[in-house]
Amino acid sequence: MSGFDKVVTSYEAALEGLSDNMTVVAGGFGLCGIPEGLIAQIKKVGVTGLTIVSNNCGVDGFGLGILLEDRQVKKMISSYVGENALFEKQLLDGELEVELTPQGTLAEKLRAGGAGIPAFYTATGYGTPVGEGKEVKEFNGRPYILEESIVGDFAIVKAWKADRYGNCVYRHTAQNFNPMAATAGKITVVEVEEIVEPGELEPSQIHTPGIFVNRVIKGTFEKRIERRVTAKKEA
Amino acid sequence: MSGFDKVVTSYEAALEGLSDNMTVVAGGFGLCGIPEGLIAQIKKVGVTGLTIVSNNCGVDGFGLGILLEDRQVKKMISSYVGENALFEKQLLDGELEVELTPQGTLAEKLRAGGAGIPAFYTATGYGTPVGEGKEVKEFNGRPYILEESIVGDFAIVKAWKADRYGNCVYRHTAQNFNPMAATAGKITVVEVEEIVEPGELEPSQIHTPGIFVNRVIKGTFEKRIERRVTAKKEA
Amino acid sequence: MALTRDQIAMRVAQEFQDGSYVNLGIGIPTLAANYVPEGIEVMLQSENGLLGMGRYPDEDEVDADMINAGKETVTAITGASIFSSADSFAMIRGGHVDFTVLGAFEVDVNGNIASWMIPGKLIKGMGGAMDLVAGAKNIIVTMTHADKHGNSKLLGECTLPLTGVNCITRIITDLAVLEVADGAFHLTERAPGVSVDEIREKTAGKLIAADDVPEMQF
Amino acid sequence: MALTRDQIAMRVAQEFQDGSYVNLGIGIPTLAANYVPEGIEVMLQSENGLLGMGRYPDEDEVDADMINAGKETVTAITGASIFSSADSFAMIRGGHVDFTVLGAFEVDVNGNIASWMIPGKLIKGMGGAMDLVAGAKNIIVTMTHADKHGNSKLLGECTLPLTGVNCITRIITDLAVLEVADGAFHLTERAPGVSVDEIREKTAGKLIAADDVPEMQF
Repeated sequence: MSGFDKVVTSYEAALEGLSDNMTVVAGGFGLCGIPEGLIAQIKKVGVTGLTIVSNNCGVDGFGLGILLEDRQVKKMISSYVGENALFEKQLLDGELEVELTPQGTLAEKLRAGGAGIPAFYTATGYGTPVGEGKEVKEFNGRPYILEESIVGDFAIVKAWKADRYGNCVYRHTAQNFNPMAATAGKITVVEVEEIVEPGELEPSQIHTPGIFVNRVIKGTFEKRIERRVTAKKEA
Repeated sequence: MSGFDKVVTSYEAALEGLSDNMTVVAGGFGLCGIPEGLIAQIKKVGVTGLTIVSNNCGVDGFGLGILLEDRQVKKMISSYVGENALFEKQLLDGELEVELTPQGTLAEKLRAGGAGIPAFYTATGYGTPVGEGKEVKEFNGRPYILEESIVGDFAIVKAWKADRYGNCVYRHTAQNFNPMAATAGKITVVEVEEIVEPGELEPSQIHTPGIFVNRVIKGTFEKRIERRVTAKKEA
Repeated sequence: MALTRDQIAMRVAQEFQDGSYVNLGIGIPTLAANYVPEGIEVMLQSENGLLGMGRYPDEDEVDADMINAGKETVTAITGASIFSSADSFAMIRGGHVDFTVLGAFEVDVNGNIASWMIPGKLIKGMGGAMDLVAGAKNIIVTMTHADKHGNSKLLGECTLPLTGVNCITRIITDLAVLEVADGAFHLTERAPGVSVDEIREKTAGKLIAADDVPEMQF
Repeated sequence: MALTRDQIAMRVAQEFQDGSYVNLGIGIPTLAANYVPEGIEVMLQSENGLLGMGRYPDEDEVDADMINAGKETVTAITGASIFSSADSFAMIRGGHVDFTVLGAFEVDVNGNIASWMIPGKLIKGMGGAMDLVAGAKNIIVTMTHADKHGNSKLLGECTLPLTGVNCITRIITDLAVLEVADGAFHLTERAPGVSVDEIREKTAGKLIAADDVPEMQF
């Protein structure tokens, strides 16, 4: 089924069409399950004015953090931005805008964006700075705030395995935000550890059906660990 | 982990606490993936005044259809009620109330109910009888209607395999509404074909994590087929 | 001459582009799967939770746990995926399905469609139809141009309870292919041997037609 | 005498009931996993998508794809499940997690909590904390009763940006266990050797205490 072959063989092809001032949704939690090669390619092509939607912004020198080095990022939509000195500096210097969003609300905004739900109510953030300026409505006597969904021009996703139809599975907790990100891009690009033949993935065990995916590229991953803690150190 | 052993060995125990006028969310699509033994038990205990939330209401004499025989159902919330003569009769006689709900909206209402989202906007049903009396709001110039979520007093679910912690997997298209139903019950009861040991199900391949499940019972299933169509008949 | 059901399905299948995800309603739409043109590949989505629906099963392949949205036993192609109803309608509502093809009782010049209920006569429910017309990128309505009493199904305004508003852009009937835009039906193709006059006569809503509307090509 | 961090964690762990699903924040809350009482089983939920979090890995078990919400390498217990962030917060927001234990900068008599931001000094983001306080069935705040300058963290009204409103019902500090209800802190237990007067002195918000508040039992 040639019409459904999503595999591309160069990072140029993987991110073709990405341009300045676009919104990019990125999967990953900290440095776990991030599309390393796609991030590197964004740095390489040098697009600027990006809005990045990602739970975190990597660390200094790795992950999405490298996009800060050349000031490619105009705005971050994230739940947690700690552990990144350059980030903090650009934020304090007013060079970087940040929309802090609760982690569950962020995950749901992406799921909703992919699912054609333009907005939903949540109790999360009511009465806090997150709720300021947002519509409030009571259900069963409890107040909730209205949160709008997010769709990116591009979504960049890291999966474990994919077939050429774009069906993906994720490995362990490297799943995190990746399945929602995959649904929430006008163009969704998945970087994978392994490309398998259609049929190798059990149909009812596929995390992301290929319909959400536009391009698949095989990457190589450093998989840097942010906090290596072992039983020995603990004991 | 005895505190997490959800397995019960009798249908009485599986549905303990079910009483008149409760709301019961049921998984299944037509006769596919329905908790046959739990439905039979509801008929046996004879509770009445039930509100049943299910995409369909079975057929005459099988599936949820058997609960109509003794008029146990006050109201159905469903997307499709065809193929059931007794249903049609009770509806026309005014004995049964029906809230017809688009299939995707129904699935989302249950997912939202389980996920603590009290309401969401959807374009589905805008300008139709489904949208009447519902709040309308525009996003990006398109009108959407506000739909509220559903949580049942009980959810009855059919899974393929579960372990005693309540982790479930579904088989083929018998998945359908079951994963959402499993999240949307104050008490969720899962009837399964097979009970396996914890660890037998691959953690990242579990469809319904045990946290959503209160009771697990091993059932036996007739698995009646509603429309048996084979390649021969077609050719 | 008016098209047969299979001919309507053949014409529908010409709409599909290579690599399209397609959801087919019950009836004529389902037949379209049999006529996908050479060199074009489509993947069928069944809204009960199957992407990559295959043929009907052989006798020994029949499995009660493997059905389509019409509740028929079915198979999955190699490379299919199976998921929950919530995920299925995330695809549909989220605009990820390229084509949805469905039948209708009535369509009107504003792109409204009525397909799920005839008050006092028929209440089977809307199933997934309301989500499909709200969410799919391209919607194709297939139906006979007129009902068996000769009443037009292409109206100035739908009379039956609606399935969706302002959502239908293309209609393929036994007589014609029409686009819906700017409050009118625009005739783009006629069935072989069917005159513009006959189509005009059987179209109750405003019809715009050039003098030289081409015939469908099969 | 004021409790150590581990003693606070021990007291927290006494709250857990058998069969509880528990989400533990970073710091003292995480320590509570080490002190779950005999005969009580809890299952740990980590909001990055892991139910059934286990111990830290041995050197040869370290896997970059297996981390907890604190981004530490971790293992999963037998019978664990792993899922997306959306599904994880469906559990949390939907009220399926029985206990969440988290730290705070301030708590007030109306059950408000501030834990994520100190304007001009610290903006790391709220992570999952706002969802956790909005969704968990039982929330336990653990913190020192006063900051290192001796200023009370139990206030009449929080001064820092809030994490959640009217959501905190139980606080376990190095000095006391308190319930929050009806616009006051209700002292239910004191740390061994700590007087009601000392607790009263270090509690800025309204404190209600009987004369015979019992000591914590370990």
